[in-house]
Amino acid sequence: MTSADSRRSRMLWLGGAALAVAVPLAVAGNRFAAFIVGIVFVHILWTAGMNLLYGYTGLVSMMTAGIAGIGAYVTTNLVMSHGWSFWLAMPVSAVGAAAVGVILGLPALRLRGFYFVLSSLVIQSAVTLVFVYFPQFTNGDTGITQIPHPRLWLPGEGAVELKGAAFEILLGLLAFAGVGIVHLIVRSRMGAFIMAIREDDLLAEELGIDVTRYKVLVFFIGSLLMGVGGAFYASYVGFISPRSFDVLVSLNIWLMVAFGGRGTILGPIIGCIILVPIPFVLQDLYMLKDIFYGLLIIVVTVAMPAGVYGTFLQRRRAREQAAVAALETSRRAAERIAAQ
Amino acid sequence: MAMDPNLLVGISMVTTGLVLGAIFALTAAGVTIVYGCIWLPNAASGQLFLLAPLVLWSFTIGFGIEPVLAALLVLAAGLPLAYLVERLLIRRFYDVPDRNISYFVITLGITQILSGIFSLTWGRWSDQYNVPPLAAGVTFIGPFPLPTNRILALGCALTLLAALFLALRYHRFGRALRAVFQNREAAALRGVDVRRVYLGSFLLGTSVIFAGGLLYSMAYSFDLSVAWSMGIAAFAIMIVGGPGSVLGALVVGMLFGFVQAVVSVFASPTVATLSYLLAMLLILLLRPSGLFAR
Amino acid sequence: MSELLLDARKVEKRFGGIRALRAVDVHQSPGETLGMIGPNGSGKTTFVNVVTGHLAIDAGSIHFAGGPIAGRAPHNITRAGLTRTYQAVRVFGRLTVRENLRTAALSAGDDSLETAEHGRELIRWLNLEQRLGAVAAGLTLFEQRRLELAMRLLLRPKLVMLDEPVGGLSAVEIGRMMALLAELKSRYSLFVIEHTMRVIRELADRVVVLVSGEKIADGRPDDILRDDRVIRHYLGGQRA
Amino acid sequence: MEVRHLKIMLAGAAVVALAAGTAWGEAADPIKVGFVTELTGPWSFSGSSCEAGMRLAEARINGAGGVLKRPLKFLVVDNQTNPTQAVAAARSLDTQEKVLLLSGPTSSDNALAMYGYAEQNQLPFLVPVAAFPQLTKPGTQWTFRLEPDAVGWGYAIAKFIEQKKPGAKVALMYSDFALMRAIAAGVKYQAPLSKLSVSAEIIFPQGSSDATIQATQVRASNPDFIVPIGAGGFDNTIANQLLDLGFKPDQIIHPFGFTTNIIGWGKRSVGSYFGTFFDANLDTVTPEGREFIKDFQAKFNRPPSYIENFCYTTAYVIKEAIEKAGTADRAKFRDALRALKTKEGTSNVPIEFDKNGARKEYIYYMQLTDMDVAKKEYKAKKAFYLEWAPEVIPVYDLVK
Repeated sequence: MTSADSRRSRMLWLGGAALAVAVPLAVAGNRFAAFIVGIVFVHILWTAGMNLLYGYTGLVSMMTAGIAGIGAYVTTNLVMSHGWSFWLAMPVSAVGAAAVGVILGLPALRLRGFYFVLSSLVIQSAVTLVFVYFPQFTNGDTGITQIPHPRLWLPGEGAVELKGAAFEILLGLLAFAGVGIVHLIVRSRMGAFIMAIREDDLLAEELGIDVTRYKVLVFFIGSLLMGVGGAFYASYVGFISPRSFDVLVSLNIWLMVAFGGRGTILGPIIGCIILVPIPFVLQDLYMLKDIFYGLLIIVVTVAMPAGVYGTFLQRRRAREQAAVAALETSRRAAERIAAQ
Repeated sequence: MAMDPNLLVGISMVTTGLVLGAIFALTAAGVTIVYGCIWLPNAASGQLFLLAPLVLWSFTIGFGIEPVLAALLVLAAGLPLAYLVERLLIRRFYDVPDRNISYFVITLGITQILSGIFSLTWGRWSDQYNVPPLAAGVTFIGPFPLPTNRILALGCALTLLAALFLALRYHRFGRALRAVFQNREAAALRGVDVRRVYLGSFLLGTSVIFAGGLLYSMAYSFDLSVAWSMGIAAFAIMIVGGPGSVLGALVVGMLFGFVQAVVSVFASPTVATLSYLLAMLLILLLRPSGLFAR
Repeated sequence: MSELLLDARKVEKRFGGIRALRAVDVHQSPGETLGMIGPNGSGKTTFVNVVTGHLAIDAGSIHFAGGPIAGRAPHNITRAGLTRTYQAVRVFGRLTVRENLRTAALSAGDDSLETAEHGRELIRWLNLEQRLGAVAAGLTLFEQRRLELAMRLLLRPKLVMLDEPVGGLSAVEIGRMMALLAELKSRYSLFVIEHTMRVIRELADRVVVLVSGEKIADGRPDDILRDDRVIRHYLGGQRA
Repeated sequence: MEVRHLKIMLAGAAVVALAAGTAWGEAADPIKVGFVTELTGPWSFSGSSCEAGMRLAEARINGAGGVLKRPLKFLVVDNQTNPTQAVAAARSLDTQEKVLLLSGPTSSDNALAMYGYAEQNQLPFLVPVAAFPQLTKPGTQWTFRLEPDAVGWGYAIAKFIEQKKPGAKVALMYSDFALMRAIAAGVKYQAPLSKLSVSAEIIFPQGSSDATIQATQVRASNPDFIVPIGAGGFDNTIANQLLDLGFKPDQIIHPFGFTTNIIGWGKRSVGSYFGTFFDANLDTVTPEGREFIKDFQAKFNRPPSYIENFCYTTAYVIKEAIEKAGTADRAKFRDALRALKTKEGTSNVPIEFDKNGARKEYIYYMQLTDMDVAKKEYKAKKAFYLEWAPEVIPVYDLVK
């Protein structure tokens, strides 16, 4: 990484952090816009995890929403039924979700391609059923309502409820941290290895990479991000039901990554920024959301496998290579002339 | 009411298992034919399964068409629809190596579109899906009264299953289909027009799923939630029976039907659903090629 | 015989009813270049797959650099210093040449391709520096074979098993590849599967002949190529 | 490369802000009521019926000059029978449209989801048709409900059976929804007190479509009365499969019946009983009620039932409360609702709320006497009427 590079990326990160704070403040006056921003932030966190799994390691997991749901339900139960502090319950349940994610991810170690996708879909369906049919923890289809906001202890005021722009800023910083973690992983040794696994796990193994270990690691980190996102989603929205974490949600998270550009840092963020607000903004056309998302899934798969940002990058790389080639030929021409 | 309750429950269990099993088997056969041949895992099977009876309901209740005629119309209408899908979405992936993932995701997209359309349109009448019976009244099996319409549905389902099985064994197209099942290249070398077989199998599979849906609506009341549960069940049956194995689909489908019935007597229908998923997961992990691997 | 690099004894591999490897004994000393020949389906690649842990061994023992490796995971065997190439060249097609090489370098424990021990000279020697930015799938077969080789060498292996290293190359390219391998021979122990007798004759210090899973001969190339059984079973008419 | 990305992110942020901006309209002249109901999804039959009833009242009210000389405007939003979507809709109506109050849901699940939002954000919430008790649990501040709670219905069913046949055996069959669980809880609590015994209880998971086995099991338990509650079309299946098994229509007591599902049971169900809170066949219907029935019949060629009536009445309750409050202020409106004492314009049943927003409760049990499926018409006669105080039995402890 050259110094110019590092300066640029430092700028990007500062800018990102600034946005995480600035955007909530900018829309703070309009609670509805602020809420959309908050939800976008939660999705950015979720897609960061999905991107690590699907974008960088090539694991098309369809159970991400289920994992997030586990984080949400466990936190909510610990807080509401056992009087835990959110700040204790959230990490505990996130680690729990991550552990479950690893266990539910084990099929990925045996199953390749479609069979893993299917198994993850089956697991998602089973998790949803569990949410519906164990009302003592989830209150069944009715869902859990009046989930309290976390409380912060401030010098002077004591414990104050976290709400308004402060909450959105916190979510923004979380999303920022989540993306940052994924970025650091991708830049690291592990990043190179998981991308190798994505491209050809047999060859990766032949090159001495412990495929099993890294897949497990990826499931743990990815699920951790999901779990944290779920926990904050629950207390931010104040209501959860099995529908909040069903297979369609998993599918939408996948779509946001694929649509934005899998395996790129910015792609999923763009995906969230474009796709998440749609159902809220088009409140009256809400019922069209499923149809729209469905069409988008097909379009992306058929016409735009690299996603918006991925395609953009490809185009640019093509341009650059063309430029290099042109330079090369002109140089050769010059040499030929010189030779004569 | 001086009749042995256990006997009653027993008979009801068997009949329920039969009807449900036959419909499961039929639908799963439709799914597995397409997967075995084109390598297309149809996640939208449940929605297609539901589409047929919804249209049938509109035809009969809405336009007052004769049920039998309406059912045939639905089946007929399904073909061009399937052809269109094959033409627009399926065909372009025929030579892609990992196409079953792309197919899976695409059909998930179709699922989302269809469920969106359903809740928008038919959703409004979701308490009124009663397709007029072909045959009213009940027939007594020993002491046990069974709606004649349901017996009729069972008959149709078994006939269709038999026909399907024989067609795949002996008919020219069926043999071509099985040849492609076994080995695409070899079949091509032996002069089988692979792409025509692909198209054919997709049309056949879709129609079979439609038929399953129609028979289901003859036998039971239904609502929009049937789609997901049936889609999952069809996959479970396909995986457990062995992807591409019609025999597997038939046997396991029947099995699941009875499991459903037995479990709902001794435990609850909920447990039954979970048991499918568990069975599918175990098979995926222990023997991805399924019990009846070809 | 004391300090053997590779010592495989009575190696058995069955596929259903077929015995793909029948009690095969193969040993190789450090610095030695061993050739393995045999008709198609004689079990050459199967042997490599078993040795490198890609296939489970059914019976027999395999020691590498003094330690048992039979039954160990492929990545551990690679870490032990035993690496192999594939009959059908295998690289990360959608990644650039640099990314391919970097992956290998990092896996070897280096911090980057640049700091990798003799990484630069490897690239220069295999003359890939012009192509570092290119996507691997876009390379010519010869370039891909060189890339494949470079990735293995970055792992600083004790033994490189080459599965038909000149397969599909043009006469000219074969000549170049031979030159490279000849140079490699002086620095690494090689295990070469080949059909092209020229390669075996020029590279191998010793040759093992497999026929339908059975070792029928083991010795110096010239002797082997004169051995009647070998000629009968394998070389047939084509006497090189 | 990354610098360009800053711009992209900024652009994205702009999109969000802009989009939200466009969706953001400032409060207009009419008094706005957020009406979040089930227009699509499994519960849409009751949601769309409810909207139909409400629209008739809205038209009448605004035709007669509105409220405080301002039009009363119902902003109807579909919740897709999906609690998550119901909350999202409530939020946008609250923060975007600045509505005076929320109303509309006809499914307990959705109502409970909105209940949380309303109580947390101090937004008045008048539930027209949702019977889950917890909607008016002790400590409720902002939520009021027109429909009697479902545990109470169960209590009434037991009372009805006790009066029909002392010491009778009752069987319960119901789909696993909050509403159904509540009714069953009420029956099971009151049964022993009314000297009744529950001979069988069968719970169907949502989306069930066949009850052959379960109906047979119930038959085997040989009850005097069956209380079947299926969701949607499944209700018809249960009813018919019970009849197939040789139960007499008058052994079947449907806890509730509204036009579409009564017709769904079919002519063979004539003789069965059903509970309701308003029925076109009642002789207590007022002239206004008759007009409502006539208008509704003309518009939807079927008679309205209690769902439509509750939603029609909801509009008038809102009107009266606003007039009492004298202003469209949320807190004042809430207090006015609390103090309200009035009657249903259509049937003269009294309306008043207790401290938790629960209504003085009542129910009719009607017996089907005739049906014309083609014409979507049925005749029924009153078999039983009961009024009771919301907490005659510990409703809030029976279901959580």
